[in-house]
Amino acid sequence: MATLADRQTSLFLASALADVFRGVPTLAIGANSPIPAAAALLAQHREPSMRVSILGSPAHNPYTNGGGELFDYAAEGRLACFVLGALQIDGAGNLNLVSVGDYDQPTVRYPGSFGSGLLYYTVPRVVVFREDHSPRALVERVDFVSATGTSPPGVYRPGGPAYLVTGKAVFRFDREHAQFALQSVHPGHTLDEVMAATGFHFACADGVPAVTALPSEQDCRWLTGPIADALLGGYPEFARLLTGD
Amino acid sequence: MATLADRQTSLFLASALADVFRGVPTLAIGANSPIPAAAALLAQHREPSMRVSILGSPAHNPYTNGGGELFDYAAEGRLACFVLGALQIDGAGNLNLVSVGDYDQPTVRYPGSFGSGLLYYTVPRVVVFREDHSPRALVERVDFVSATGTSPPGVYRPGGPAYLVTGKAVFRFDREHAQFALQSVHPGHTLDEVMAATGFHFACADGVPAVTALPSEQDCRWLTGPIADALLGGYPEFARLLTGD
Amino acid sequence: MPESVPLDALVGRIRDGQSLAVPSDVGGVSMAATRALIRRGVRRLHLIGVPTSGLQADLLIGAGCVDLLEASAVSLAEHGVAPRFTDAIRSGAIQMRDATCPAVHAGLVAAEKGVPFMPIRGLIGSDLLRHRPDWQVIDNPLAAEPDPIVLIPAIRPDTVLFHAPLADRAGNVWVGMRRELMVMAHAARETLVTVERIVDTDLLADPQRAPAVVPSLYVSAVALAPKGAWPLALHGEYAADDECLRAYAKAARSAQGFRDWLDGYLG
Amino acid sequence: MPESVPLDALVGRIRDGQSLAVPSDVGGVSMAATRALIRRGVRRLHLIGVPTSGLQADLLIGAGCVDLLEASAVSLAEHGVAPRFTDAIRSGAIQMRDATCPAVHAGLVAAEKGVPFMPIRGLIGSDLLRHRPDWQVIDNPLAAEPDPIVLIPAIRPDTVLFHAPLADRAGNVWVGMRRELMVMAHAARETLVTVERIVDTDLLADPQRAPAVVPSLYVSAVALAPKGAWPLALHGEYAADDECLRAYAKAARSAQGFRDWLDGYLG
Repeated sequence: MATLADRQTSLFLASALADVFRGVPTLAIGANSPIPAAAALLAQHREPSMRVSILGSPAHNPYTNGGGELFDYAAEGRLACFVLGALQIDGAGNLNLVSVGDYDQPTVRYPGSFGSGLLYYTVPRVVVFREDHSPRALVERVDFVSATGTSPPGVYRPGGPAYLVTGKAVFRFDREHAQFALQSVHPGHTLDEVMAATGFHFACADGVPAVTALPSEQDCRWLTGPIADALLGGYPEFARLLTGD
Repeated sequence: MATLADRQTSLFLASALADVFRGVPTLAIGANSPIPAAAALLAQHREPSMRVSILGSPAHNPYTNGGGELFDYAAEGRLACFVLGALQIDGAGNLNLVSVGDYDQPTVRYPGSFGSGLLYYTVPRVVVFREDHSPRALVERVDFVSATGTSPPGVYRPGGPAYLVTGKAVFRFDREHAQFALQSVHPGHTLDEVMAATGFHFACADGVPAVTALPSEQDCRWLTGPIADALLGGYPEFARLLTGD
Repeated sequence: MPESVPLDALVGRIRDGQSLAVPSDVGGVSMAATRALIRRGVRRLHLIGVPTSGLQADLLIGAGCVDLLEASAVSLAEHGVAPRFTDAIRSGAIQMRDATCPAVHAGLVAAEKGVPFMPIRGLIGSDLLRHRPDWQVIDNPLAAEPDPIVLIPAIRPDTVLFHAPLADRAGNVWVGMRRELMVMAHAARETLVTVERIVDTDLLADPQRAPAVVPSLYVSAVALAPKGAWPLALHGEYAADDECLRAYAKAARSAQGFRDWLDGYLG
Repeated sequence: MPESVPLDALVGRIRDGQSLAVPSDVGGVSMAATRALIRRGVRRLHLIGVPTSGLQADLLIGAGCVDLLEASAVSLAEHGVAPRFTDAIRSGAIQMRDATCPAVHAGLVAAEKGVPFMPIRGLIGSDLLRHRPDWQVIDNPLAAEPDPIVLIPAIRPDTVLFHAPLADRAGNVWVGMRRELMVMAHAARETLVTVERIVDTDLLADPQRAPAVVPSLYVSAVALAPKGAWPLALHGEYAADDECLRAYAKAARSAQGFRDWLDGYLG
């Protein structure tokens, strides 16, 4: 059952994601991703020139060439930003969407890599989103590499991770050093807590870390009004959570 | 101005082409080819299960994936028969649709190779059609090879020339020996005349050559009736020639 | 020209051991034919999810019809993991070829175009690539500098099976926005389609509909199957039956629960 | 979001020396924009016929706008050879890259898919291949036996220009059966479109039309140009003006005849 806390968390995470979408001309959200979808529409409310597409939502799907078009669009360099989830993320930015343990006899099996094998390589600003911020999710080294965080010189690699947004913090990804750097800790959480919950080493500036911004009142009006309405088709339960119905 | 002779010639050549289309499950005709288009529809009247497509005739164009689909269809091995014209044809079955003389400073320039660079290699039964049977058209060696008659072992080559139909004769192409063999001489023409008008060496059985069959009365009824009607959209002048209007 | 045939005759064309390509759960899945296939007891399928699968794969796997699965993902979307798929992977009951969505599309496009492979960006350095010996890295022959790139071999399925809103009597099938179904039909040796409705008009003669029609040239057989995607959605026709899917996701957590649910579903 | 702009503003986006891809004479040629381009005196174009061209190429060549032409063929179809093209080839006034239709399509598909090349069957042993150093033969890396195959590099035109029946206010363009126009738009850096009509409804919201719509994502500018393909045909809208084409074919046999005809056509 949805609670007030769930609602606040959803509004907050949508705003945190929208913050890292800032300034991109084109943005796409995969299927089955309610919070990123809300965040994308919020980013578009903030910047009306942003072209947003949400897979699985006919009203926000501008593609007419079948299921392969998004990947063509990304491979051509036309897609500036995409959100990817993962079973495991490691400190080098590698993503695992497949399994834990031995690949042939896994202890945990996830659905699979979806489009990550191309999108993570070609979309300049990939935002990795995993609400569960725990050593189980954020690991030293992923058990299976669906897509690598960086590539050696000479490999065509215009894309890759730019941000990691979790339930506790926001990280930037430093491609040169192939590691995450803490950008902000969410309100109500501490740096110590983030360190304890993160299974990989990350860079961190000295002193008290920045606090992730809360959604503005305008953001909340958008999210609980027109954005919730827009999501009613694809995500009815989530839309009702946002409006508080 | 069209004459009775033009009409008889068109009916005859359509029938001669339809004869060499016999038995193919699928057949396509390129744009701007009135006699082959009539022949294709005649072949379909004779064998109603034949799938015929005529480029440029919406009513006989079953493709829905744009201008590239015919070539995909052929490359997949789905197209059994196609008709190609050429500026020059040589005794090894090479086609020239480009130019006479030096490529960079030609004395004659033709439109270009169209789809021959793929279709001649992938369509099992290509019928080369050139009404002008002269040493200018049927040459020892083409000046420019738009597509080769045969390929060396190891080259993917399911297709190639099967017949050459001219205003004087029908040749079969012998792939093993990479040469044409005379199949029949059209009524009113002689072997000597064909030999004199052919710039390349061809195989020829001993004795009097076979005579190309005339269209049947049924063929003529089809060609001057429903087929002429069907061609009215794409080839209005030619359709009127067939009906004798 | 394809015939309109009864559903059992349609699935009768799919033989044990064949490769069978199917769309994702939102892309027009023929659940009607899936039921008929399971009833018939098809075996040893090489199932290809284009580019993913869900309920359909889970049912076929749970019913023991699948030897080899090739897909970018298998899940029940908002209803969670696909339990029979997950169980079969962990027990080793099926062989898995993990892919990534654009690689599945690339393989089908290669088949559609009659070429042996398509290049694709990405994948370099991944375990996806390491586990796919059929995917090969070459140095881009057209680049001045070293430029490794992956080649995906053509995927030419023995059979493609999907569900669409409508067909005409000649076997032309309107797929609307699901253009990947057209690529699949172009790529396959046989294309089998179930439809909501069969119309008496010529779909290719309708200038509005024709651009989204799979021509009968590529269609081997059509069967009428109203509500044929149920409990999945058919875009523009009906939504998914979420209650049914939720019940499935819960029941199929155990092998026995799956069998009971399947018995009810097969009717 | 693309703007609807006046015709001169639309062609103003095409700069001297750019590559410009255009459809074949039956595929939706923007003759309105071609006239505006010639009036403006565009120079040094690298013109790409997809996969062929005709009147449009002949006019641009005759008017001195083209340096380099890439096409599978240039002709006036039933009206014979393209006289200014033929003359320019023989005099060496333009550089020619002879192609074959599927190679042009393959190059555009490679660009559409963001890959550096596409393989294609055929061509081996031809002079077409010999005169195209940009096309490269490799040994198919996925074959067990030697299997030479040609790679066609991606064709990514600076600009694609075509004429279509209709667009909406957001810049979505309906192309109907001319699917190659969609591939061209996907492949190009800029896509410029003239249309017969601009409608107030959302073409993407129309389930019948939407599958044949080039989304505004790919469209840089749209200009209204009724009868914009004249004297060529626009499929589903109007037939070719055969009398005008016949007159052109005759007049353009000489340079002076061409200039006189062009003066009249530019108006």
